[in-house]
Amino acid sequence: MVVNAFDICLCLTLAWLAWQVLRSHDLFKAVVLFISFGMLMALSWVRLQAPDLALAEAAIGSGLTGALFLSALQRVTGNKRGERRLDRNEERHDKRA
Amino acid sequence: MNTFYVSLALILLLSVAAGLLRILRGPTAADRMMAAQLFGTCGVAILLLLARGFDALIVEDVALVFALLAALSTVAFVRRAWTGKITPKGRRHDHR
Amino acid sequence: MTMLSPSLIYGLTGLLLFVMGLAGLLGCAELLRKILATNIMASGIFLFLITIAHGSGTLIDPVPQAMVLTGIVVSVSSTAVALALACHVQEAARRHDLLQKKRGTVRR
Amino acid sequence: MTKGPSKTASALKRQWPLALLLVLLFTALAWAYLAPGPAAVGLAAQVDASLTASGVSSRVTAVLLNFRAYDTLLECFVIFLGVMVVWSLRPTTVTAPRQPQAGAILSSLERLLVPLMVLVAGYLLWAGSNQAGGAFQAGAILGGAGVLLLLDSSPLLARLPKGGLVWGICLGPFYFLVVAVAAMLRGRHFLEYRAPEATLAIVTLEATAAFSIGLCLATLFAGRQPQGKSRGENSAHSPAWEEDS
Repeated sequence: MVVNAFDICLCLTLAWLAWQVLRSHDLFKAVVLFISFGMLMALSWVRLQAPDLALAEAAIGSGLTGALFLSALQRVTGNKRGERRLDRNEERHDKRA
Repeated sequence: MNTFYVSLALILLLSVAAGLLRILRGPTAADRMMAAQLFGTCGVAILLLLARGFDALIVEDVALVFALLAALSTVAFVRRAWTGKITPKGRRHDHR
Repeated sequence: MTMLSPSLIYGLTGLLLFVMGLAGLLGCAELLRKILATNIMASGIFLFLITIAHGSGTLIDPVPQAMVLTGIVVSVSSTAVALALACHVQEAARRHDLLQKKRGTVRR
Repeated sequence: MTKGPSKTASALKRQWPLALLLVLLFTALAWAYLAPGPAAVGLAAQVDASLTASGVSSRVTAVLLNFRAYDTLLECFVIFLGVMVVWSLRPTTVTAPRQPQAGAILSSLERLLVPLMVLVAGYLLWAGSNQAGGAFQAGAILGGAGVLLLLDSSPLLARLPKGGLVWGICLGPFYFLVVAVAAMLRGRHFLEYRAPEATLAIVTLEATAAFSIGLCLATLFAGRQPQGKSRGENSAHSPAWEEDS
């Protein structure tokens, strides 16, 4: 019963995270959400009794991929000085969407 | 299977899901990253509880790897994505 | 509350993640988000494969686990290559814009 | 969704035909998954039956490095190819602003974490032959250690010779080929090794593959070919990777 609730909770969070990654306006937010997504994937590998995968995903999904995406984000948006956007505006965009 | 540990893990998972809201609406980039780090810390706790709950001691190794590598994305954030400058008022103006 | 079997829950979630990733891949404009969507799609496929390996019986099939393990490592390296290419494309486009601006004919 | 014309559209927009198509696709996939049919027969029984001949007692490791070693061989070469692709990109002239020097917290974090990561990678490699763990996990952790060093622009990297890096990246895939051909020289098939000598082959393969995968992942993160000693402006202390990628 409890295990079932755990599974359902985990899966709902995973799907919701994936949806938010795709629809959030700010790319940085999408990347942070994707890092959390990788961490939750490691939990689901544990639940599916695949500890090998959980080890690999814990190393890759939470550490390496996050570093890769954050570094690429800096290269893509980092030196556009004029396009700095405050987060309040972005919040408004999200509400409207 | 130990129901007590698994239900504790479920409570932690729910608290992680509540922390998601901070990622979604956190006003600054640093807030979002710290919420993701909360995910990492809570994830270690959930893994340890699941290791006891299902009597799978190998999951403790997973928690070890998780704890070691979750810091990496924060370091990447600090070094690459967070070029905050100190404004004249002394507050660290947060922009990416 | 009725009990749902784990294979049902995780299998459907895997399929859902795959479809969502496909939507992002087809419907988003930015390169970085396309790469994120591809990663989500890959995670969905992995989840589905492992669920099939888990749900078939008491014995857990190690062959899909090994396949997915290779898949995870390959997907991180292909993500790195894709990100390098995307950054390269953006920087080249920006340099092209700068050149155009210097000549006085601003694009867009 | 009303944004200025100068900004490109960022997030997922509402596109009804695409959404409808994907909902149909999901329904079809879910129906195919849930429809009653003959139960899937896995390969678990076959793997268990020939586990003693494989030389290791972990089932996943046996599949990865003995029964389906072809996959792992090709996978090593895929990562190798990825590094070659990244290295062949011409560096653009637009460069990011230089990073400031790492502070005391970062360098002490690096000093604490990197040895621990190497230790855990070694442990996973050692434990991989009879429980979860193995070359990929150890390689990923080594790659994480390399990424941490790169992020902190550690002085350790300045002492890394470029030739050594290339050799280290080549070591894993080509040692795999050597083992495969050595099996042929002993009268077996390509990549066929059995119980007495298989353990040694698998352990050495795992160690070299983990080392190479770690180096490859760190190199992929660095994003481009390291500058050699000859091209830096002050060539005495030019690091293998300059910290402005």
